[in-house]
Amino acid sequence: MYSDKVMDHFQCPRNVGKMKDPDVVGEVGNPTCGDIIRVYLKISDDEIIDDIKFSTFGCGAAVATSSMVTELVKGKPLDEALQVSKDQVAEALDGLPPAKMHCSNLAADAIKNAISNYRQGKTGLEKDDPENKVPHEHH
Amino acid sequence: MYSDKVMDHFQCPRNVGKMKDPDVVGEVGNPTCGDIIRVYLKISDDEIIDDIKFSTFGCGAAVATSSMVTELVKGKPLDEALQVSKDQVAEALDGLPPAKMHCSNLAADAIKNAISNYRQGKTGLEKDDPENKVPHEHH
Amino acid sequence: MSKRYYFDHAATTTLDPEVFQAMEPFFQDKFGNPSSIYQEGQQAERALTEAREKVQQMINAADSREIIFTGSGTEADNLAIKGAAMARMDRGNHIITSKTEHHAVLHTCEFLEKHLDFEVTYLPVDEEGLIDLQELEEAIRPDTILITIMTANNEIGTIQPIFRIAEIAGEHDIYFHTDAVQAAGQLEIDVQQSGVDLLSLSAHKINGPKGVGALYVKKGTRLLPQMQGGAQERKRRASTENVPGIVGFGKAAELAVKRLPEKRQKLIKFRDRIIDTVLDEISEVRLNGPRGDQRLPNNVSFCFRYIEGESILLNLDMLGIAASSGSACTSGSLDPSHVMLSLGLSHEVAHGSLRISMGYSTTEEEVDYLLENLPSVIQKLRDMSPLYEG
Amino acid sequence: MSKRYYFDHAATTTLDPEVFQAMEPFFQDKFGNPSSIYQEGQQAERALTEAREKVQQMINAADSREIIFTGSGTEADNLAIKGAAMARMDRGNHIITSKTEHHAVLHTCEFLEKHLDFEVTYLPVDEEGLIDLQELEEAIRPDTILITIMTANNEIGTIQPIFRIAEIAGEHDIYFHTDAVQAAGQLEIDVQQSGVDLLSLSAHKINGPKGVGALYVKKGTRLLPQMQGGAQERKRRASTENVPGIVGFGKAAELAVKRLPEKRQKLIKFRDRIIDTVLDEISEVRLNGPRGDQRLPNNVSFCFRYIEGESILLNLDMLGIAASSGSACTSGSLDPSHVMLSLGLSHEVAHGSLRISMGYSTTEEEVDYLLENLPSVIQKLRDMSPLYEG
Ligand SMILES: Cc1ncc(COP(=O)(O)O)c(C=O)c1O
Ligand SMILES: Cc1ncc(COP(=O)(O)O)c(C=O)c1O
Repeated sequence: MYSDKVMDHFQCPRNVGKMKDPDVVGEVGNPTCGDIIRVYLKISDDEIIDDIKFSTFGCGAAVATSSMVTELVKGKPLDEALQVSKDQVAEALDGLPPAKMHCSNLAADAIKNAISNYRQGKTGLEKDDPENKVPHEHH
Repeated sequence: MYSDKVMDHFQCPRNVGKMKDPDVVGEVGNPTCGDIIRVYLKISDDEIIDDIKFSTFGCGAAVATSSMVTELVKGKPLDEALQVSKDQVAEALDGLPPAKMHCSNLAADAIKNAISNYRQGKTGLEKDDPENKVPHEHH
Repeated sequence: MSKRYYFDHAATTTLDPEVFQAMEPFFQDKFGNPSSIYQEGQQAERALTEAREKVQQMINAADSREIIFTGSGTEADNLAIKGAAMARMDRGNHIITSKTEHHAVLHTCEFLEKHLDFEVTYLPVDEEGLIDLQELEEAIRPDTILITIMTANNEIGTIQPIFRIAEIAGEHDIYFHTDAVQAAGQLEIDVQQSGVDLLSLSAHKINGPKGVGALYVKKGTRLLPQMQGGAQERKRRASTENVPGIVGFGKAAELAVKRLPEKRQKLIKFRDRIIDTVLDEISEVRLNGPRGDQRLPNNVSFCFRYIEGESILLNLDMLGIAASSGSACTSGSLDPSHVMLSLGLSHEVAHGSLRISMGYSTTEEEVDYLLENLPSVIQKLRDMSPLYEG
Repeated sequence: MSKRYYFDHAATTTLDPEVFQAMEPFFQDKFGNPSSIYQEGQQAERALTEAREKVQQMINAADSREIIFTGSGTEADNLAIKGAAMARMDRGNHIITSKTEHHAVLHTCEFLEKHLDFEVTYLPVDEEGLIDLQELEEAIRPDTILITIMTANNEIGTIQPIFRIAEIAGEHDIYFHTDAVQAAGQLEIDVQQSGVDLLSLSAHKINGPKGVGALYVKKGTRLLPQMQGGAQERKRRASTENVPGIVGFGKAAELAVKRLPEKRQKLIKFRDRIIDTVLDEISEVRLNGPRGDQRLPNNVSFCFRYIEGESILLNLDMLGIAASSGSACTSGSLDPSHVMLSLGLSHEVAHGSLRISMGYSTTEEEVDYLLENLPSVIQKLRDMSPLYEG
C-alpha cells in the first residue's frame, strides 16, 4: 500500500515531538476525521525556520507526510516554506495511495497555518481563537 | 448416480433384441420424451410367458428397467406378470435416481400393454390402432 | 518474512493442512464436473454430498439438502436476504435488522430499500452491542417478513440472543436469518434447537478455503434464487460447483466440530488474559463489547484514546503482529466503523480501535509477545499525538 | 481408474500443473486477506493485481481495473445482465438475446422479465446456430438497453459475429454483453477491437480453478453491483477475494495466451478429422453447428438418429471415454437441450446428441481411440432401439 519511503518516515519520523517553547504553532484537521497535525516552529529574526517539531494524530500517511514536511521546510525562509505543496510532499515520499492524498496529506497546510499565525503576531496557542486551527473539510 | 445393479443390466441387458415372430408385442413411451420400450412375447397355451425380448430407445434407466422386467416376468403366467409394478422393478435394481422413477421406468407398463393386446386378440403390430401404443404422459 | 504473530483470525484464517490435503486431489486428479454422468463427474458429485453432510453436521441441520453452497459468506447473506424478501413480497415488504450487522447484511438491506421498495428498520444496540428484544418486538409490523440479526459480531464479539429472536420471529410467522460467519467454529450452532430459518457461513473463517460459503435454508422456507443458470444446488444457486473449495469447507467443518471444546477453553483463557492485562497496564482504554459468555471466545476489541487505528496496526506489523482496526483509514471510507459508532462512541474514540482475534493455532507464546509489545506501541503513538497531554 | 479419454473440456478442465503451482503458496503460506494493511494482506493484494493484469492481457482490455473477479462464469453473466439492466432502467427496459445462450444468460433474462418487469426478445438462430444481423437490427427498439449474445456456443461451437453486433449496439447506444466463457482459450479475444462493453469469463474452462470467473466492464459502463457488502473489487463485487483461485485464473490466462496458436492448430485438425470420419463411417448422423472458421476449434457435436444421448455417454464411459450430451436425461429437465431444439431439430433427434470437446491436453492417440470405438457404440445402441429398422 505504502511506498518504502512512507514506511521509513512512519517508522522513524524526523522531528517528531512537542516543542517546549515554540515561537508559533500551526494545526490542521480534526479528531472526527481521524487526522490532526500540529507543527511547532522556531523562527529566526530573518524569517528562517530554525527548528521544527510535529505531533500527529492520524494514520501512517499523516505521520509520514508530517515528517517529510518538517524535513522539507527546516532551515528554509518562511516564503519558501509557504511554497511547499501537498503534491511535492507526496512526490518526495514516492507517492501516496489515492485515498490518502486528500485526507492524510495535511502537513503542508499546518505549516501554512503556523506561518499565517506568525505573521498575524499570534502564537497559535491562544485559546478559543477559531483561526488558530484549520478544520479539515471533506469534499 | 446409478446402482451397480442398474449398470450391470445396462451393460449386459438380458433378453435384448427383436423377436422374429412374437405372439404379441407391447409398447410404451414416445420419442419426444426420449423413452420408448417395446416388448415381444411368446405365450404358451396355458398363458405362460415362454420367451420375451425387448428393444429400448432411452437412457440407462430405461434399458436397465427393461432388462430387469423381462427377467421378472419370463416363465411367469400372464396374471402374475400383470402384478409386476414399477416399484418392484426399481427395488430389484437396488433403486433408481428419483428423476428416473417416473420417466424411464416404463417397462412394466409395456408388459401390461402387451398382455392387454393379447387378451383383446391383437398382436400389437396392427398399424394405426392407437391402443397398441401407450403414450407416456408427463404429470 | 521473520516470525509473525497472527491476531486477525476474524479477517481470515490460514488453510489447515488437513483441509489442504482433502482438497488437493480435486484440482487435478478428480477434476470432473459434478453434473457430468461419467465417472469423473460422479466422483465429484459424491464428494459434494459428503462435504454437504459435514457442514450439515456442524450446524445440526435436519437434512443435508438444506445446505446451499455459495461463493462466499457475503453471497450467503445476499441470497438469504434478497431471496427471502423477494419470495415473500406477497406478504409484505418490511425487514428488521440491526445497526451492527456486517456490511454484507446492511448494504444488502439498503439495496432492497433503494431498488426494490422494501422498508428496513435498523435496530440500535446498547453500549455492549446487544439489541433489545423489546425494541425488536415493537419494531414488528403486520408486513414484516424477515428479521436478520447476526449470531455474533465480527468487530466486538457480541453474541446476540438468537434463540429468543427465533422464538419472537416464529410467533409472528416472520423468517429469521442469522449471519453466523463469525460464530461458526467458536460456538456450538444448532439450527434445529435455535429454530432459525436461514443461516450464513463462510469457510475461510474456520481454516477452510476462501471463496466458499454456505446458506442453511430450513425445509419449507421460500427463497427466490439470486444466481440464474444451470440446475446446480437443487436449482437454488447456479454455477459449476467449486469442488475443491466445497470439499475443503466440508473438512474444515468437520475439524471445527472436533476441535471446538478444547479451542474454546484455550481461547477464552487467552481472551480474558489479554483483556485483563491491557485494562490493567494501559490507561484510557475502553473494552468494546461484553465480557464473559456473551462474547466470542476469540475476540478482543479496544479503543485507545488519542491515537488512530491504522498507526497502531502499522506499528504492530513492524513488530510482526497482524491485527485489525475499525478506523476510517482501514475501513475504506471516511468514517470509522459503523459498529463502533453504534456503541455510542465519538468519532475520535472510534478511530482508535484495535481488534485482536485468535484462532485454533494461537499459542500462549504469541499472546505473551502481543502483551509485551502492545503497551509500548500505544505509548509511542500517544507521545506523538497532539491530543495526548500525558 | 484405468486409462481415461477425456473429451468434455467444454464442461470443465483439469487444473494445469503450472496453475496449481502458482496457487499453492496462497492457501497456507500467503493466506492474508487482501483488505488487511499488514504484510500478509498487502502480499495478497499484490497477487490480485498481478492476476488482474494477466486476465486483462488475455482479452486486451485497456486497464486492469476493468476486470471484476466473480465466483463463476455464471455470476459474471448474472452481474453483467442484471447489473447493466438495473443501472439503465431510466433509459428503457428492453433486452435482446438469442435462443441458444447458456442458461446463465437465458434464465437471468427470464428472471428480469418475471421479477423486474423487463421485456426480452429471444432471437432465433439458423440451422447452424447463427443469429441473423438483420433480425437483430429489427428487434431494436427505442427502449432497448442491452444486447447479450454469446461469443461462441457451448454445445455446438457456433461463433457469432461479435464485431458486427458490437457495431450495431454502439450505433444505437445499447450496451453489448457477450458470454465468452467457451471462446476464451480457443479464440483470440480483443475487447478493444471488438468494442464490447461487458464480457464474461470462467477460469475452469481454461485449465484454471473452479469457482472463479471474471467480468470485463469497459470504463464508463454503468453497472449496478449485485453482491452487496465490503468494498472489494472497487465496490462492484463484495466478498473476501478467493485469492488462490484468482491467482490461478491469472496463471491460466497467461498460459492460454501463450498456448493459443499451437493449440488452435492442433485442435482444428483433430476436430475436422473427427467430423469427417464420423460422417463417413456412421449413417444417419447430423453435424450440429457450422464447419470451418465459424466453429470453435475444440468442439464437435452430432445427433445420431434412433438412439438416446445418456445411453451413448454411459457406453462411452464404460470404454473410458468422457463426453456429454444435450439429451433430456442429462440436462436435468424433461426436454432435450434448448440449443438443439433452436436448430429446428425434433425432440427425437435432439435426444441423440453427443458433444465431443477437446482441450490443450488432447492427443492424437485419444482421438484415434475415440474414433475406433464410437461407431460400435452407436451400432450397439441402434441394434437395441425399436426405432431402428436397419
Ligand atoms: C459477520 C460476517 N459476515 C459476513 C462476512 C463475509 O464473508 P466472506 O468474506 O466470505 O464474503 C464476514 C467476513 O468477511 C463476516 O465477518
Ligand atoms: C457459455 C457458458 N456460459 C457460462 C457458463 C457458466 O460458467 P460457470 O460454470 O463458471 O458458472 C458456462 C459453463 O458452464 C458456459 O459454457
